[in-house]
Parts: sequence; structure tokens; C-alpha cells
Amino acid sequence: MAEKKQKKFTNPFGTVVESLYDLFDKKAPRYLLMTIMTAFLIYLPLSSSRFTQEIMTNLFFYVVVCLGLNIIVGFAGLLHLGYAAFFAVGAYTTGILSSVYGVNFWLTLPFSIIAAVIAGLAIGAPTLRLRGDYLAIVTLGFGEIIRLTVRNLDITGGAMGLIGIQRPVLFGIVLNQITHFYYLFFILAVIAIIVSYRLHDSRLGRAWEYIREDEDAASAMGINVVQIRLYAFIIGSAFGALAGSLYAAKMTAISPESFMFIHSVMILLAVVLGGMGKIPGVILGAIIVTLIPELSRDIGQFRLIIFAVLLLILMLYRPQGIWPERQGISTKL
Amino acid sequence: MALLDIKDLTLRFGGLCAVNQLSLEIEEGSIRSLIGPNGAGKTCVFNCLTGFYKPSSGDMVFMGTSIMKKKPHLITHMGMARTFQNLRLFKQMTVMENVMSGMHCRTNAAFAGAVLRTQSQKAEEKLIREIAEECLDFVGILDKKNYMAKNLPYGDQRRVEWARALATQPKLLLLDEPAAGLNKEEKARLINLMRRIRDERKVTIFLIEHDMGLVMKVSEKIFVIDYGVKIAEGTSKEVRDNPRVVEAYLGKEETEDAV
Amino acid sequence: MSETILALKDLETRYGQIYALRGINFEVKKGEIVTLLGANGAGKSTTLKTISSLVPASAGSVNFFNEDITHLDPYAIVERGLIHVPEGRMIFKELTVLENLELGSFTLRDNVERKKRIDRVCELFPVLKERHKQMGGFLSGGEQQMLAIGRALMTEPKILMLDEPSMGLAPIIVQNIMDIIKQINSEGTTILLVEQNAKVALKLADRGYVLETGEIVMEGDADVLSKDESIVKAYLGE
Amino acid sequence: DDTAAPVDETPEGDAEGEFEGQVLFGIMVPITGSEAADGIDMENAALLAVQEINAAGGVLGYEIITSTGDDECDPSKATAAASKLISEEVVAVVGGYCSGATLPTLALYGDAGIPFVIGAANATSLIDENPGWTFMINSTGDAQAAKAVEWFEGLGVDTIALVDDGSAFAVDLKEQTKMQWEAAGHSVVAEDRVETGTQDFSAVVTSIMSANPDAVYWTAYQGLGALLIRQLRQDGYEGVIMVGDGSSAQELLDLAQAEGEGVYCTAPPVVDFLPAAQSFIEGYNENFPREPGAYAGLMYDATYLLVNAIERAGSFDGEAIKDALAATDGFEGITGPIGFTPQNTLNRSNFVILVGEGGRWQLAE
Amino acid sequence: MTTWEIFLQQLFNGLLVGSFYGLVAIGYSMVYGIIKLLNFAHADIYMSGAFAGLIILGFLNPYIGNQWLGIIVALLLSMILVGLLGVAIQRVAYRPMLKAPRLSILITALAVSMILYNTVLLMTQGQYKPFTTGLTHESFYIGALRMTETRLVLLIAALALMLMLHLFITRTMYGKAMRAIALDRDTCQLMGINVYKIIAITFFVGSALAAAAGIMAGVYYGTVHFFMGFLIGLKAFTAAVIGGIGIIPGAMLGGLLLGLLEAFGTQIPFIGSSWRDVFTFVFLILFLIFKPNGLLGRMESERM
Ligand SMILES: Nc1ncnc2c1ncn2[C@@H]1O[C@H](COP(=O)(O)OP(=O)(O)OP(=O)(O)O)[C@@H](O)[C@H]1O
Ligand SMILES: Nc1ncnc2c1ncn2[C@@H]1O[C@H](COP(=O)(O)OP(=O)(O)OP(=O)(O)O)[C@@H](O)[C@H]1O
Ligand SMILES: [Mg+2]
Ligand SMILES: [Mg+2]
Repeated sequence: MAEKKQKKFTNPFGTVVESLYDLFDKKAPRYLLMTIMTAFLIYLPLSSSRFTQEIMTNLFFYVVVCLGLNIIVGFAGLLHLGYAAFFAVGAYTTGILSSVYGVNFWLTLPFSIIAAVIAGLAIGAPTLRLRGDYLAIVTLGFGEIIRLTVRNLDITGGAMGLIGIQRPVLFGIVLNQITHFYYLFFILAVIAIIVSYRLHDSRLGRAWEYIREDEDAASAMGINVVQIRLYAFIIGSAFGALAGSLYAAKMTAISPESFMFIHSVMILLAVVLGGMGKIPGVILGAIIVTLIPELSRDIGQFRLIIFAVLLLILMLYRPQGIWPERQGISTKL
Repeated sequence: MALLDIKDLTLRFGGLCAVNQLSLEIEEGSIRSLIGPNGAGKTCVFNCLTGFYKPSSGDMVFMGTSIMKKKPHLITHMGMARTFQNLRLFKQMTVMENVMSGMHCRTNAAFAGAVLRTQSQKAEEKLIREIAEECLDFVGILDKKNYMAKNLPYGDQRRVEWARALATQPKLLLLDEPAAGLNKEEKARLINLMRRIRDERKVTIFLIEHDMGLVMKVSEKIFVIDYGVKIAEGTSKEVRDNPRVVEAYLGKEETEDAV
Repeated sequence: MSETILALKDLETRYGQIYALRGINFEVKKGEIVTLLGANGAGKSTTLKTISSLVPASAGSVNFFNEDITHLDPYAIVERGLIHVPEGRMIFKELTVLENLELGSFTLRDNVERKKRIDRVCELFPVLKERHKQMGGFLSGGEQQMLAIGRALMTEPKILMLDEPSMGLAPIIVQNIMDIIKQINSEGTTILLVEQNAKVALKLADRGYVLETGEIVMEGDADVLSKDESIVKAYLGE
Repeated sequence: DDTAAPVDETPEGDAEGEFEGQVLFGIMVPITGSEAADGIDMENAALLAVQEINAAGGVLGYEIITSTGDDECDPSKATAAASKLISEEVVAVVGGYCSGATLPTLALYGDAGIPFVIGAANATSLIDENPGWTFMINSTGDAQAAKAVEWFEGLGVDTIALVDDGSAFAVDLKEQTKMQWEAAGHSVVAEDRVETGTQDFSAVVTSIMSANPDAVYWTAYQGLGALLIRQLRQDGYEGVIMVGDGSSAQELLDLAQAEGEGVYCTAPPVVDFLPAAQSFIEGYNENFPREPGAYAGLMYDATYLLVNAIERAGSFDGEAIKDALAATDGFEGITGPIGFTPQNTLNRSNFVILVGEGGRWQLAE
Repeated sequence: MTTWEIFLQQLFNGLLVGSFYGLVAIGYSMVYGIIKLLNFAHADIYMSGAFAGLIILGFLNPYIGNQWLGIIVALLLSMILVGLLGVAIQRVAYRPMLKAPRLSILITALAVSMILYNTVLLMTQGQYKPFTTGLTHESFYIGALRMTETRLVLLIAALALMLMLHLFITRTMYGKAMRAIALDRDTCQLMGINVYKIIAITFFVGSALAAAAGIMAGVYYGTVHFFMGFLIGLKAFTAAVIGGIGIIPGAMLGGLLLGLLEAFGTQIPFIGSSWRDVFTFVFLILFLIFKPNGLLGRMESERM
């Protein structure tokens, strides 16, 4: 119906972009490009300012959380509006263990993952049978519950948050420079990308896609819908928790404001904008959402409006996301 | 003992009794049909068997085990596969991926396997592909394996559903109106295919269909239900001559119009 | 010979790169029953969808009472009296039978007239009267089909396009529906019928067209077609 | 040590051309987000100071230019903003509004060797995190709490209710007040909290009304404060109402309308009552289409103090500026004399008590 | 205050707040109901409505004063204005996206929300603005219940608006068409329903009601602020879900229920106001676990 009115122009820009994407979808060029990019990113801190490194570190952090959320939203098709709660779980687990009990940072990571898994199970197990948007509101509510709870409890430092989180020590070096965190988050992002790719091309990845496409048909094919979704929920949460732990170590101080609804929304935005389920798309989304507001800091008060307008135009122009999962006849396999 | 044994199966929606005290048996290696007027409760029987609806009472025994309280995926795991009355393909995925879904319940690689790419995971992936291709070949659309499912014509989409069901390596295959929307020629091929499935793959078939010609041609025994109650059972001739069946279902007109 | 009210000229429709219709021409005259035959994927449903504007035509035109309606919105086409009962019935599952019928006459402002038409439809399909408070989705397949046709009749269309009305119906109901189509036609509504069940369709129709991969390969009076050897072979069997 | 050097070349745009070069100051405040109003106000005050200083010949012969880092009152945005300023090689930073967002930046400025003068944020937790490079010219929460306790006692109040909005700063003030109030032998009969963005306070009002305290102390910002005051008074609460420094702007009374009469405020040195600040107010009104808010004066002082310290240090070297700042003694700002404790906090309490009369704040003392 | 007084007071407070929630929730529900969009921008429409009301009342004040007459005229004018704004937003940002994946349209909604929110932020420089009216706040008692004229009128007005909407929905074909569009847009076109027109009407009505709620909140609380929509937006969204999202009477009921729940929940000593929102959301989650389709929601029944 809407198609009737659609103008029949083919935009040259779109075609160029499309062919670029095709290039990236083939294995050989992809590996080549990735190697070049990796080399560049490893080299970058040697010749760039703190600000650049800070922004890039922030970007890597975003890549990790976006990929984590992508497992839940993009792969498994569950609308999650409270993702920030999961990196709050990670950040606070590390924060409490490290600042209150003096546990070594690296030892807090397993606890942080366990805490996220428990939280994921607690919220996922009873609610994953809910369909569609009801899950969205449950996760939204859960996000708010976590944020308000850490704000109201003493162990979490209340509204003032936790301070004095220990900096991690690696090979005898105290990680306290932005360059250290740049590399730390870079490594985490690379791991997240690899894990995402491998999950996507696996039995589990396909199962998520089946469920996303048609829940009933999937269960008729012998797929345990609730269990497979729970996997997505837990893996995605663990990604978030790990990122949260590192975030806590980098900031040395965390407070409830870092885990507000708006953060969940921005992460979701990055995922959808880039192209749900498509890993390079999600990374692109993370880049846009972190870099555009940062780079336009000088515009001052107008920048968020400009960002929003840009977002609107991008979305209208590419409704499937900038780099969507697939179009037309698939050449995959 | 029969492969599937349904005893006094009853399904109620509020006041409506969609399936009423239904009992029937499906012997291993047979092709059986279930017919009846629209709204008689045929699809409901399938939905109960595959765990989508929870029966109010009665019992269903599949391969010696009761499946009354089992979830759909477990029932598929036990060896029952189905197709849907209104196609339920994974529309945005390729034909190959659609069929690979059938192998899900026969494999078990999970997170660790996927991330670490273990030897056994790789072997499993290979197996999944092989079986899927074999099933596609069996129904005759291997050449379209890389098409997106929604772009196939209706008839081919139906075949993808069959291949997908076969890929679960079932003992019992439930087909819900597989011939709806197919033309003469395709119906003839469908009959042939059903026989091959039974003979070559040793799969028992339970069929719902409105095309009487097809039903009578392919199934040795037919069950007729109306308002959820079994009103007749027997060979095609017995059923056709049963006045209750004629009155409730076939009508006075000649009905041998198929095939 | 009565006047031509619907005419398709070189109509072409694409789904992305795939051509579903490759330039088809046909016409429907007032008071006729015309049937479209063809194998799966031949483009029958696409033809109806293009006429009712559910999918856009990529070339060619559709003329209705000498007006070009190719690029009108679907609702505007309905307002002109051309109505489409799509494949798969498409009734509103979560609305009651009565509400479904009322929506059929959405374009009508006059409530009294609406009631009158509902009564008339219920006369044709007594089952609908019995079930008027039931949710559409809980009707059986055959009842849903009757509802879909009844709902279409609420607009008192000039042309009624039916897409596979017999699909998935019990033999006894197929007969029933065909009788009703005949009756509607005899009351003055022109009918364009798409049917897999060629035998039934040709028995009902005045004229027929045969589609193959988006092109019309044969046309003629129904009784001529039903004796044509290739048709018998492909569609009627045995 | 990465000492920021002044930019040497003179830009083309400089009309007077008398300056030897330019020197970059950082301003870190929230200019977007929910706390933008006060942040923009603070930025304005700093800009005004810079404008005046430049007009008077700049600092050490250099023209001051500024760069604003928007912390959005959000900790992670604040570290990015701080990093931005550090990368731009600012000589020093003034600002700091939301305590929570300011907190994680202290270490960053410390690591980079950049002195940071905080004009508003005053949660006590900032003191613990200070690596030595931060200077707080607003009295901290405990000083304010002491002022509040003193005033309540003077009014003969015995039971109080404390209400905050869950922000780090407001909770800090509440905790301090509670501690000191109970230590003074009185009781806190109700503690309540509202979410930022709430409009309806009926639940809080009802629970306060049923606890019926002699006084209510609101420790957070004016927007919500005004709502609380209106709803308390409209529901018939007749006791004392006092608000903390976050609500000391004129805006509170404008918003509270008739209900704002008689409300007390523990305020930072608000410019309106500072004889020394009259020219500042005029200058502000000339340049910006609004009234200076609660922290404008402090921010203005922070900027002047920084320039003063640079001049005393005689260089733009971070270490030297830091030492000069620490050695500050009796610097005459418009908000009063400034000097620091060993912990780099203001060495006196600068809080005053205001009262709403005729829709304007008046000094109550 | 005695327990009985507290009860009465909170009952009334809950109803009043609940009716604001309800008015906003209706907009969420209507939009969700018709195009399955969680309209993030709706909270900002509420906020825009309050500001529109403030500005219009300012214009009207010299002519007809800023008491009830002025307020009512301002209310109606801004309802129309903001209703049109809603339609315009729908036209620009949502209609082109109707065929896109559902999450994409969520993002355009987010973008619209950010634009509205930041525009008002810029225009007000982030300041709270007094919503000055000529109403007095003298209170009187109905039994043990302390009451002001303003509150009583606002509650009645909110309930009246809901009732009017209810009649509009149930008595005309528009209501049926809206439900039908929610179920199947293509088929609606085949019924001769101008889908876009109905969607536009829906946005108009939903936005106008949110604007009404915004102005009422302005009148009641006396201040407006660019951030005022956020929390009530979340609450109204919750209310819509509790009532069964997409179901209009459900939204009204959900709003009232949530208002009452909060009013009484916060009086339970253990919960207190700092846990109020935790309480709300925990209730929501438990509620959905036990009643997954909301108060008035039906199980969607799909045939295999
Ligand atoms: N979820 C449900 N809720 C309520 N009633 C239902 C539900 N599903 C099916 N029914 C009712 O149960 C009866 C049997 O439906 P079923 O789908 O089994 O019919 P069928 O025999 O498959 O008919 P058809 O040949 O038309 O497919 C019908 O009257 C239908 O309305
Ligand atoms: N939405 C779509 N996207 C892509 N291709 C489509 C789409 N719908 C139909 N087609 C293709 O267009 C062609 C014609 O389809 P159409 O549905 O018109 O056939 P039909 O004659 O009605 O067949 P049937 O008897 O199976 O209903 C087919 O090849 C089909 O695969
Ligand atoms: Mg059926
Ligand atoms: Mg068709």
C-alpha cells in the first residue's frame, strides 16, 4: 500500500554503500580490512591525544555493550529496554568487591559474570514467555529497579555511589593511564566481536534466528524456545557485566546516574540504527552514537538536536538500519 | 502396539468442546487420514498431539510414552514432526537454513562449542548441512536452497515445510492440509512423495485433507470427525458410503473430482 | 453485448527484480462471471492485488468504468465499487462477526442502510446471523470464508473479486459457496473469480483466462475452455 | 610532566593585538541535560569574568580563551568532557556543578597536572577523592548542615523532616544534617525522597503531614523544591520550611509563587546581597538575558581566583598555579574572602540564611 | 492526621494523579493499538502541551483573564495545536516507516522525542517556568477530606475527557476502524478504510489528550519544565501496559489503578517514598507474570 506512493528513484549513494557492504561480506576482503583496522587501532594511541583515546575507549566500551545487547535484541529478537542495569550489575559487583572487600580486580570478573547470570535468570526465567512488547516494559522496569535499588542501599554507596575502586594491576603495572584502558577495552571489544561472529554462525545463532522469525514453528522444530532465549539473555547480560566491571575500574567511582534509562535507550538506538543482528552494522551504530555527539561538542547546546535530526533522517533513509542483516536473495552459505 | 494411541482425547475452549472423547490408533508404517467439516476440530487434534494445545482430558501415547504433558520441542525430539495449515516458514531465511532448523533437535552444540569452534562442533555443522541437503533433494528443491523462503511460489514453500519436517528425522509425520492451494499436477506429485516418505524413510504419516480424491487414493484408513466426535472410520470406500459422512461432510454432489 | 467495465492494459507487476505479471490484458463485462486459471505462482493473486492496488503496478493500466484507477489508493478503489476478497480470507480475527460486517460498509454513513445490508447478508448466510457475537477468529474455515464474502457484499460492489474462495473448505461447503456466488451474480454483481479448483470454476463462469508465469496464454468461453485438451490435461485431470 | 604551554601565536581576530598570546581555560559544567539551567548560568558567569579580565589586559599579558566541556551531569560524559579539556591542553579548569559527575574527573585532572577550581559542587565525598589539584570554593555539605542546624535551633524547632531528590549532592546534605541534628539532641521524624522529574508530591506531603514535624528541610534543587513547597502549603502545612543551597536561586520563589513567602534558605553567598557584587550583576544582566543564579557569583570568583593565582605564580605551569592556589589567603572575591584548608576546601563557612519576602530573597540575619 | 484522613486524602490524590496518568496512557495505548509503536515521543507531547498552554494562557490573559475561562480556552486551543503537532510528527516521522521493521520506527520516535525535548530545553534554557493562573488554593473540607476547588475541577475535567473519548471510540465507526487497523492494515484498505486518515486522527486525539493532561498538570502543580514528561511518560506507559496495551479503557483503568497504587503503596512504612518507583515496577513485573496480557487484554488466539 505505501509502496504505491514510493518514488522509483534509485539513489546512487545507496548503491555505492551497498557494494561496499558486499565487499565486506566476502571473507577475504573482510579479513584484510580487519587486519588493517586492527593494526591502525593498535598504533593509534602512540600518536593521538588523550581526548582521542578517551573517546576511542568510550567507543570500544560501547561496541562491547552494543554487541551484548545485539545478542538479545538483534539475534534473539527480544526488545530489551533495561540493558544498562546489567552493566550496573557488573560495575557494582566489581566496585563493591574491590572497594569494600579489597578483592583483586581480576578476581572480581568471574563474580561479576555470575551476578549477571543470576540477574539474567531472575528476570528472564519468569518473563521470557511473555511476547514482544511486554518483555520490553518488564526489562524497562527491571532497569529502573536496579538503578533505584543501588541508589537506596548502603552497600552500593547510595546516591553518592562507590568511590575508591582499585585500579587493576597487570604484569606489575598499575593500569591508571587512559592508554592502558584504551588497550584493555580494545581487547575486550575484539573478543566481543569474535564471540559475536562465532555465535551468529552457529547452531545457537540459527536457533535465535528461527525463534525471532516464528516462535511456534521453531518449537515445532524441536527448539526449546524459553531455554534458547534464556541463553541469549544470559550471554548478553554477561557481555554487559564484563564491560561494566572494566568501566568501574576505569572510572574508579561509579554512581547510579551512570545507569539511567537513557543509557539503555542509547545502546538500543545504536543497535537498531546500525542494523540489528548484523555485527558490522552494530559496530557502525556504536560508532555513530558515540562519535557524533562527541565530535560535535563544540556546537554546544545545539548538538543533541542536530544529532536527533540526523538520526531521524538516517532512519527514514535506511529504515532497515544502516547496515542491515540481509536483503534480497541471500548468497550466504 | 500402535505407534500412536489416542484415548478419549478431549479439548475444551471455555464452553466449546473442540475435540470430544476422541480415540484412534495409528499403526507404524501406515498412512492415515483425518477428515471432517470445517471447524470439526482436526487441526486441534494436531495441536494437542504436538503440544501446542493442552488437552482437557484423555491420553495420548506415542511410542509407548504419554505425551499429555510434554512441551512441543520435547515431542518433536521424541520423533513427531508436523507441518502447518497456514505455512509457517522462517520467511526471511534461506531454504537451506529453514531445513537446517529441523536438525536442531538432533544436535547439541551450544555456547562453548560455538565460541571455541571445537572439533565436534565442526563435525556437527557438517552433518547438519548434509542432512538438510539430502532432505531438500528428497522433496526435489535442492536447486533452490539459497533462495529466501518468502520468494518461493506457494507450492515450493509447501515443499520446504515437508523437507524441514523430514529433517527432524521423525517417526510420525503430521501433515495439515498439504494439498491446499496446489494444482492437479502438484497434488499427484504429493501423493507420490508421501508414499516415498513412508516406503523409503519408514515414516508413518497422519494426514488432514479436504481433497477427498487425494485422501482416498493415498490412505489405507480414514477417520472422520464432526464437532470433535468421531463419526466414522474405515477404508475410503466404507467412509464414502457412510450416510453420516455424506450428510455432514461430502454432500450429495459427486466428489471424485481430485486427481 | 453489455459494456466492458474493467479493462487491464499491458499490466506489469514486479516484486523487487522478480516479474510476477509480464503485461497482461483482459476485460470484464457487466454481469459476467470471469475466472482466472493458472498453476501455482502464475500470478493470479498478483493480478487481483494489482487491480485493488494492494501492490503497485510497475507498468500498464487498470481502467474501471473508463477511469484510470491504476494509481489510486486501495480505499479509493473500494469507494468506486470494486472489491477484493483476498486469499486466506483476511477477516479481523479479534473483532466480532457483526463488527466485521459493519467495517465492510465503512464508507457508508447511513446507519439505517447499514442495518439493512447486514440483514441482507445474513439472509444469504444464515450462519453469520447465528454467530454474530462471536469473534471472527473462532469461526471455522468455511464460516470465515462466508464472512469474508458477506463483508465484501456490504459495500454493494459493482465487481466482486474472489481469490480462491474454496481453498481449505469441505466439499459440502464448496458447493454451498459456489451456489451463493451464482446467486449474487444473478442479482447483478459482476464477478472475477480466481480458483485452483478449475472444474468448479469453469462450471460457474461465463468466460475464463489462463495465466502462465505472468502471461495470459489462453482465453475463451468457459464451456469451450473446459473442453480444451490442454486445459483438461493441466487443470481438470483424468 | 605535561605542563600546558600557552598558545604562542596571536590569532588574526585579535583587534587590539596587545596580547602576547592566548591562554586556554577549561570550563566544565552541564550545559545540556536535566541540570542545564544552572550549568549554563555558571558558564555565563565564567565567560563574563574572562571578558572583563581580557578587557583589563588579560593575565600575564595573555588573552584568556575558554573551552567548555559539557558534563551533562553524567559521570561518564564528565570524564569525556574532562579528557577533552585535558587534550586541548587547558591551563586550568573552573566549574563542577553536579557532585556525582564531578567526582571521577578529579583524578583525571590530578593525573594531568591541571588545577581545578570547583565553583559549586560540594559533596563531602569530593574531599576524599581529591588528589590535591582540586580547590573547592563553595563550603562543603557539613558547613551547610551546621548552618541549618544552628538556624533551626534558633527558631525553636525540635522535630524536622528531611526531603531529597536522590542526587549525590542532596543526599550528602541530608545525611550531614541528620547526623548533626541528632547529635544536637533533636529528632528527624520523616525522611523522604522524590525522583527528578516528579511533579506529584502528594505521597511525600501526606507522610510529612502525618509525622507533623516542626520544620521541613529540602536539600535539593529549586525546580522540585518549589513544587514541594507549594504542595505542602496548599495541603495546609504550617511549620517552617527551609531549602538548601541547591534551591537558593530567585527561580525558587518565582515558581513557588505565593507559597514561597517565609521560606528559609541556607544559601551560598548569593550575589544579590553582596555589596561587592553589584557591578557583577549589572555586567551579567547586560550580557545575558537572565538573572544570575545561585552559583554565578562563586563561578565568577573561581575564575578571578584562578587568574589571581596565575599572576602570583608568575607562570602558566600547573604545579606553580596549584601551589599558588593552595597558598591563597584572603583573596577578596565578590562572595567574600577566600582561603583554603589543608584539604583544599574553603576555610570558612560562607553560608547565609535567606528568607522569601515579597517574592524576593532577603537576608534573614 | 488520622489513618482515616490519610486514607481519604490518598484516595483522592491517587485518583487525581491516576487520571493524569490515564490521559497520557491513552495516547500510548491508542498509538500502540493502531500501529504497534511504543511512542517514546508521547511524553514530550505532554510536555509540549503544557508549554503551549502556558504560552497561550499568557496571550489570553489580558483579554479573558487567567482564571477558569482563560484556562479552558487555552486548554482547548492548545489541545488543537498539539493535536496538529502530533499529526505532523506522525506524517513526517512515522508514516514513512510503517512498513519498516518495528524497532526502526521506535528509533524515529526516539529521535522525535529528543528533538522536542532539546528544543524546549534550549528555549527555556533548562529553567522551570511558573505556570501562573488566577486560581486560588483555598481549601475546604468534604467530610474529612481536604479539598481545593482546583483539584476537584481538574479531576472532573480529566474524567469527562476520558468519558468523551470513550463515547467517540464506541459510538462511531472510527473506533472500530482503529481496532481493525491494528489487526490488519491491508485488509482495512480493502474495506475502503483510509488507513492513513484514521492513523492521523488517532495521533490527533492521543496528542490532544496528552496536551490536556500537561496543561492540567501545569495548573495543578504551578510549574512546567522540559523534563516534566519523562517520569510521567514512564508511569503512563506502565499504566497502559497494566491495562492491556492497545486497549483504551484499559489505559484509563491502568492509569487510575497505578495512581491509587502509588498513593497507598508509599504510605506503607517499609516502602516509603524512596522506594516508590521500585514498588511500582516490582508490582508491574509481578502483575505481568501472573496476568501477561494486562487487565483487559485478551489472549491473542492464533490458529496453527
Ligand atoms: N484457540 C482457540 N480458542 C477458541 N476456540 C478455538 C481455538 N482454536 C480452535 N477453536 C475452535 O475449535 C474448533 C475446531 O477448530 P479446528 O481448527 O480444529 O478446525 P478444523 O477441523 O481444523 O477446521 P478446518 O478444516 O477449517 O481447518 C473451531 O470451532 C474453532 O473455532
Ligand atoms: N511478496 C512477494 N515477494 C516476492 N515474490 C512474490 C511475492 N508474492 C508473490 N511473489 C511471486 O510472484 C509470483 C506470482 O505469485 P501469485 O501469488 O500471484 O501466484 P498465484 O497464481 O496466486 O499462485 P497460487 O495459486 O499459489 O496462489 C510467484 O512466483 C511468487 O513467488
Ligand atoms: Mg484445520
Ligand atoms: Mg494465489
